[in-house]
Amino acid sequence: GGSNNSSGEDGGSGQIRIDGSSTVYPLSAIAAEDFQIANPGIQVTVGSSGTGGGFEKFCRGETDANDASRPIKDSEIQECADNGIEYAQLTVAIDALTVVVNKENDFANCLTTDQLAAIWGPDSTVSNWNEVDPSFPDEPLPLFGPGTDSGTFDYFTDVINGEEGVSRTDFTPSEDDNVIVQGVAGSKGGLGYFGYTYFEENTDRLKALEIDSGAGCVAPSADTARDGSYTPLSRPLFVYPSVQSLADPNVAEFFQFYVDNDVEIAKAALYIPLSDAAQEQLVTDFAALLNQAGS
Amino acid sequence: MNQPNEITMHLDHALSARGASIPPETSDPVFTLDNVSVYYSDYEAIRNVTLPIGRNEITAFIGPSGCGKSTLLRSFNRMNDLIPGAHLKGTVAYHGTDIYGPNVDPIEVRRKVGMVFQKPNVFPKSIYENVAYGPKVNGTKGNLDDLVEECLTRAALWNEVKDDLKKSAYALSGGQQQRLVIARCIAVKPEVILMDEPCASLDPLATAKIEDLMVELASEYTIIIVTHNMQQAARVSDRTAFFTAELDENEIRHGRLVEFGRTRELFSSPTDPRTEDYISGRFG
Amino acid sequence: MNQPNEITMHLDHALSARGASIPPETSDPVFTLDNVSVYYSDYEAIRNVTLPIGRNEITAFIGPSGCGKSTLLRSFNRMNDLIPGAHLKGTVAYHGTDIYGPNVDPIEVRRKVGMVFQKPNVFPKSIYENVAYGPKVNGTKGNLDDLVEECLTRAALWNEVKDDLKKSAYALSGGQQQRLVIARCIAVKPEVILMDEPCASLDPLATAKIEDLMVELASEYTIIIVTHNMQQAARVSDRTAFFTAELDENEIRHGRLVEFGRTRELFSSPTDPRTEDYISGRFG
Amino acid sequence: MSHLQLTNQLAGKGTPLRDRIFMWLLFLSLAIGVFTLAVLLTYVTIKGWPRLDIRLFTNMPSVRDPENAGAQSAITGSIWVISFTALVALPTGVMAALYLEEFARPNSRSQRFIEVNIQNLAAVPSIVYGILGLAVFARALALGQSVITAALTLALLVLPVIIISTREALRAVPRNIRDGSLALGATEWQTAYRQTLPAAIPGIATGTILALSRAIGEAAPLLLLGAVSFITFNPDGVLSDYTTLPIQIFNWTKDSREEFQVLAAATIVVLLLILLAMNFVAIWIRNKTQKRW
Amino acid sequence: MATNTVSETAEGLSLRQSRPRYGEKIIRFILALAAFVSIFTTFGIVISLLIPSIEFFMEVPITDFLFGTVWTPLFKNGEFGVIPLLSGTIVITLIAIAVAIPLGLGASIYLSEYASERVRKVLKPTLEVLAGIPTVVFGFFALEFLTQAILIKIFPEIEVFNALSAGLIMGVMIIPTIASLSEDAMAAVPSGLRDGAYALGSSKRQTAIKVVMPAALSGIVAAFVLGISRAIGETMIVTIAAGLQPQLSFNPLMGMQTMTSYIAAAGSGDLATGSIEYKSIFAVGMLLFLLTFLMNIFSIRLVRRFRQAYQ
Ligand SMILES: Nc1ncnc2c1ncn2[C@@H]1O[C@H](COP(=O)(O)OP(=O)(O)OP(=O)(O)O)[C@@H](O)[C@H]1O
Ligand SMILES: Nc1ncnc2c1ncn2[C@@H]1O[C@H](COP(=O)(O)OP(=O)(O)OP(=O)(O)O)[C@@H](O)[C@H]1O
Ligand SMILES: [Mg+2]
Ligand SMILES: [Mg+2]
Repeated sequence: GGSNNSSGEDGGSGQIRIDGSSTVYPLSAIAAEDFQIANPGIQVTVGSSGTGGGFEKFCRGETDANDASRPIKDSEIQECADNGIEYAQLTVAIDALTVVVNKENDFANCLTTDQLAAIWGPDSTVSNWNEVDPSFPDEPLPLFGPGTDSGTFDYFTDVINGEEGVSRTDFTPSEDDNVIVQGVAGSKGGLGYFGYTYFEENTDRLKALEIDSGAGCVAPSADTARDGSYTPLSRPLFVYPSVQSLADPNVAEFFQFYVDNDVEIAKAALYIPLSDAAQEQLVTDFAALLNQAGS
Repeated sequence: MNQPNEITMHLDHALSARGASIPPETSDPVFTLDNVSVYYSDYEAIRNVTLPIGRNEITAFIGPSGCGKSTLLRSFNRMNDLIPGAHLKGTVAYHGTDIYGPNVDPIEVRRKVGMVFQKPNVFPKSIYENVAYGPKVNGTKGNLDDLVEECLTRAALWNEVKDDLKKSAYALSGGQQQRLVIARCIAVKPEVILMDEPCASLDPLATAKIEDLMVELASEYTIIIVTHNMQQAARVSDRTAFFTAELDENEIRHGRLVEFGRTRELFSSPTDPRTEDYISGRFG
Repeated sequence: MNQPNEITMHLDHALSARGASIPPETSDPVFTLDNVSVYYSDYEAIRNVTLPIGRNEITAFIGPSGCGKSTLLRSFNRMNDLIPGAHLKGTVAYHGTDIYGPNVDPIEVRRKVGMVFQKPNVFPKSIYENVAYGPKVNGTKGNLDDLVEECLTRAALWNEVKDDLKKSAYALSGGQQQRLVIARCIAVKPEVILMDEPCASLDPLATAKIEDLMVELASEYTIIIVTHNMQQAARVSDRTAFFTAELDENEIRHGRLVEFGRTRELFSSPTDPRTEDYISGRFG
Repeated sequence: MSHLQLTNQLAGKGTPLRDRIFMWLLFLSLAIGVFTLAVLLTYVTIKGWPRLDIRLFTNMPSVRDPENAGAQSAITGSIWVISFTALVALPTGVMAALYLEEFARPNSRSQRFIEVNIQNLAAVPSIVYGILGLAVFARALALGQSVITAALTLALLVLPVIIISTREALRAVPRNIRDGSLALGATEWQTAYRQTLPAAIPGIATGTILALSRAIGEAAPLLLLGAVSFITFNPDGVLSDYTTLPIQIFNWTKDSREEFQVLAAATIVVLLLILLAMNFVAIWIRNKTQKRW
Repeated sequence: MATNTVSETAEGLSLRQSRPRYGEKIIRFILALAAFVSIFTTFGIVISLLIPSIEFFMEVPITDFLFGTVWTPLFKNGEFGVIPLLSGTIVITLIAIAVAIPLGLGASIYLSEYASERVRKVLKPTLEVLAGIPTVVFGFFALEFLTQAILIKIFPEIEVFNALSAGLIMGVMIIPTIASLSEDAMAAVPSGLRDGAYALGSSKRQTAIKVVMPAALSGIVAAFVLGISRAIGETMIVTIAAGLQPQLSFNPLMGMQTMTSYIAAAGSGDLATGSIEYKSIFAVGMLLFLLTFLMNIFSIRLVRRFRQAYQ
């Protein structure tokens, strides 16, 4: 039983279910963790099935909110509408997709988006660094990327290859970012991409490449991501709470907590926190949403 | 080669004292077998046996290994029903009722016709529980102490175990276990007791005790005993049936009843040469 | 109760024709047992046996179940070594050499002293492979056809199987399997053959064949046979050893050698009352 | 024949080198397995050592604070799931075994069919049970990703093993005990219930414990049932959300932070200790009740 | 005569059931029901695999599935050739059985023919513990220890996620299965055969190799088959240690995806139900089920033949 059951009860022993993007998972998990310390009676479950998989459950009313690393798609909007699920989009943090190579890789520092597209394109057969740029040494180029079910994959393929889900297929995909860390750290010529947070945790093993999208090389960082200069690979992260669920005081209380502590949560999750203005906007938006749910 | 006198003289001293008082023909049979054949699936283990079992007599089945003695014995209480594929032709009449007839419940048959096996199969329970088991499963309620004492006494075991009825039956010696099995069997108040080589795993002393017990019990029960030991048959039984296994026209071995009669006569003047060969030890 | 004459007369007709030619004392023993006791861990299964085994004679071991006949037999070729915890005291001298001495390889002993078991333990291979197995593991190279034929002929099996040597040995009858095992045993050219109740699972006809074969083989081999069947011992053996199991001062059962002598004498005039009781069928 | 000559005849060649090498090779095969086990235990213990303390049991999982995260919800989740697995699988398995061993006509077609079917189920990959559980329990019966879904799925998974080992235990009860009971006029059920079953209990217990110890370490089917979640509470009912030890371990191994790898190793040690304890109990029962028949 | 008839009737009547035993019938029915749970389970498995599989094959021709060499179901315009998953499964299984068959057989011969009762009493349960280690733990060990502490030193070019480490560890995991089943088969060889061989002057090695092993052969082969089907069905070790890259390659130093790890990865990613990608899980599951089913039928046959030899 998901929100449909829990929204019926008004007691303090409710159950809150969140699922969705594994990228946003740490944010919601930390929110859940902190919230439950203050409210031990309330059970919050946070899954990480991927943005698409999460929306699938969300729109069937099985979960109270969905974590998303991309905006909701038309097909999903339709699905939710069919089931009468209303929702709102909350931006909770910023992520910068980071292209990483092995720490020992001393020849590559910056790649252009064209070079990335050449490597990752659907027809690509690039398997050696010297095919990317003749000045690079003869070094095999094993590729690692997030699971094809993840929002990160959708986003990267969209901005680099021009269409979502279009990519070469012969890389090692994983839902599990640690796979990518291990993979790239384990082979000298390895290359992969994932959220900025995972890179920050593994700066001893990995090196981040600067990205040149036509305006010169830009390194990923909090500032370049917030100010939009790290383009096209920075993106906002969302949570979609269901309006029906917010009628449950427990759910409402949880999201109030989430929103109020958002900056701190994003920092703890090693994401780039919202700017002050954006944070104020979030609080305002959420207050409006609660009004809507309460009426 | 044929020296019947020697054989006679040899077994004579073992022959049971009861022998003399047995009438030549069975007059009041408890069981009457008529043309009984027992099959294991297609294999006919024993063929066309016709035989009466006299009330309060001890009947011994002897014969070489594999001639179907156990098979026939187990058909008296429908224990063969439990062997998949086993079935029977002919009639086994118990006081005139065919026990394989319709409306006959094998479980009722087994309550009337008890059985003692070659290896003393005591239950892994206390001595008391072993004896009380039969009455309990047969629905007897209430205190069974008296019954247990009575049965153990009849089985000549009471004095040896009365101080420790709670002891595991496994702690008894082989001979004691076999007497316990007999006590357990009596406790359901059967009319007939079947015994399949009850002394085969016992030493001479224990054997002697069981033999005495059998003769004792014969005053109240009808007993059928299978034995390999001809001296034992001679010592305890009133009548003896001798079986062998023979090849038939299709070269398949079947058990056959060769000779049946008063033990005294069968051992002293066998009418069939095969009986004579067997009891003089020329085969088996 | 003591009627030795009857017993004598009874067994007389079974006694082997060879009996008369056997010297009263074993003069040229193949084996000499001196004070042999065999233990299973702490349990002394058989105690203080002293016994000679005459060359080209058939020696029978008889006695009630559990008296240690098999145990003793297996100590002639160190088969007991394979049972964990089994060990032996005393000396088993083979032509004067203690086979349990240092530097003695049990595998070599077993090549000299073959063994035939109660259940015919043919290998799940062809008839040919069964006979050829022994020579092969003993390192014989080259064509074994002649040897196989010779051994099967000696074991009186050749005529029955010569057309189908490739057939699985499992397809043979029990009696044929037992003869095959004997052929397999001869193929390693042993000096002594041990047989542990070789006819126990056979029918009278097959038993007769094996008995004839034993007598036949005794001209070349020394044979020790364990049997439950006193008539068999009487029919085939030259000397007989009678064992029983008795309680000692600590109430523990041990096998003991009661009497040993020429079969003819042991059966006709046993010196020990226990022997007499046993062969007259008063127990066992 | 001289004494010396004969000694030589019997002396043979000593154990040939070939035979000794053969034996050592055999021993080595066994040793490699045992050695790997030892290395594995040592490795996870050393790796998990810094986190092998009471916090593992008292604290909940944490994303924020791997230094203090614990596995309490996974431990209680495993206990909940395995208890209900046992509650479902044990009686069903024992009853099925009793039927096949004591009541069904031996070698009848239906019995053979069920038998082959059970043997097959025992060899079906556990992930396929996940598919079954997802389709039947989670979706069709709408039990969702709850303790009871997991327990029912795992119960079906271990059922063949329990049935097979129970049948073996029943078969080990000598035929003559049954015969003795039936010959006294007991019915089949009385015989099964009062004689066979009690005598087989140690064997049944051993088999069941080993089967459950398999279930407690099982992760693959639970992956499909959606057990991989961040859960910081203990289950409070059969419809509650849950996580289990192997799933929590799997979850942590996916996290790139080294602290979580250490935590995973520490949790593995806990899981292995539970398993060793279960195995030990099973072996103890087995050895203690060596049959005397 | 008259009294006789009366007594006959009385005795005859008493052989009827003294009281009806409905309880027995009900109990028997309940027990039978429990036994039928296994049938329902099989039925449930087949149905839950078959229906989505049929839907899958209505969109993807079965020949494309069975003979296609590219497996990219999660990409746009994905392809559904199962050969890469099969090859991954085969490579890893081959590595596993190359470890498990010789070692398992060796261990079983040692246990049944050489080990003393005391040694066996210690070693056999130890080996059983090995069989009871959760596969998550084996996966962790393969990835963290075997690959990164050992294999990478021997094969510097090895990928972090590779078939070799998963296969080797899986082999170790299967040793107990093969050892204990083969040992059962050898222990079931009547001891008379051993005695016969020893009595002819065979050494232990000769007895074990020439008599015991051939006699137990079909049981041993059945153990192998069961070991192989366990390798094919193993999920967590490959999911954790072998990577998730479906590629048609026989280089064990590369990462591979097996049928099971595809199901686990795709299934836990919670694909949209009803999508073709989602249905592909069931098609792969069906194939996996059929493979292990056929192997198991084969092994049951072998065991039955073996039992018949010695009933
Ligand atoms: N359950 C069974 N299934 C098939 N055949 C059987 C079965 N029990 C016995 N037989 C066969 O039936 C025949 C008679 O067996 P039975 O046990 O009645 O002989 P027996 O005279 O009691 O022999 P023994 O003296 O060895 O106990 C034998 O050939 C035996 O192989
Ligand atoms: N492997 C063993 N371990 C322990 N005790 C044994 C073993 N084999 C036999 N015994 C015991 O040693 C004693 C003698 O046994 P053995 O088999 O030698 O007797 P037997 O005279 O051959 O009997 P049978 O006529 O029944 O074959 C018996 O008490 C038996 O229980
Ligand atoms: Mg019998
Ligand atoms: Mg013996």
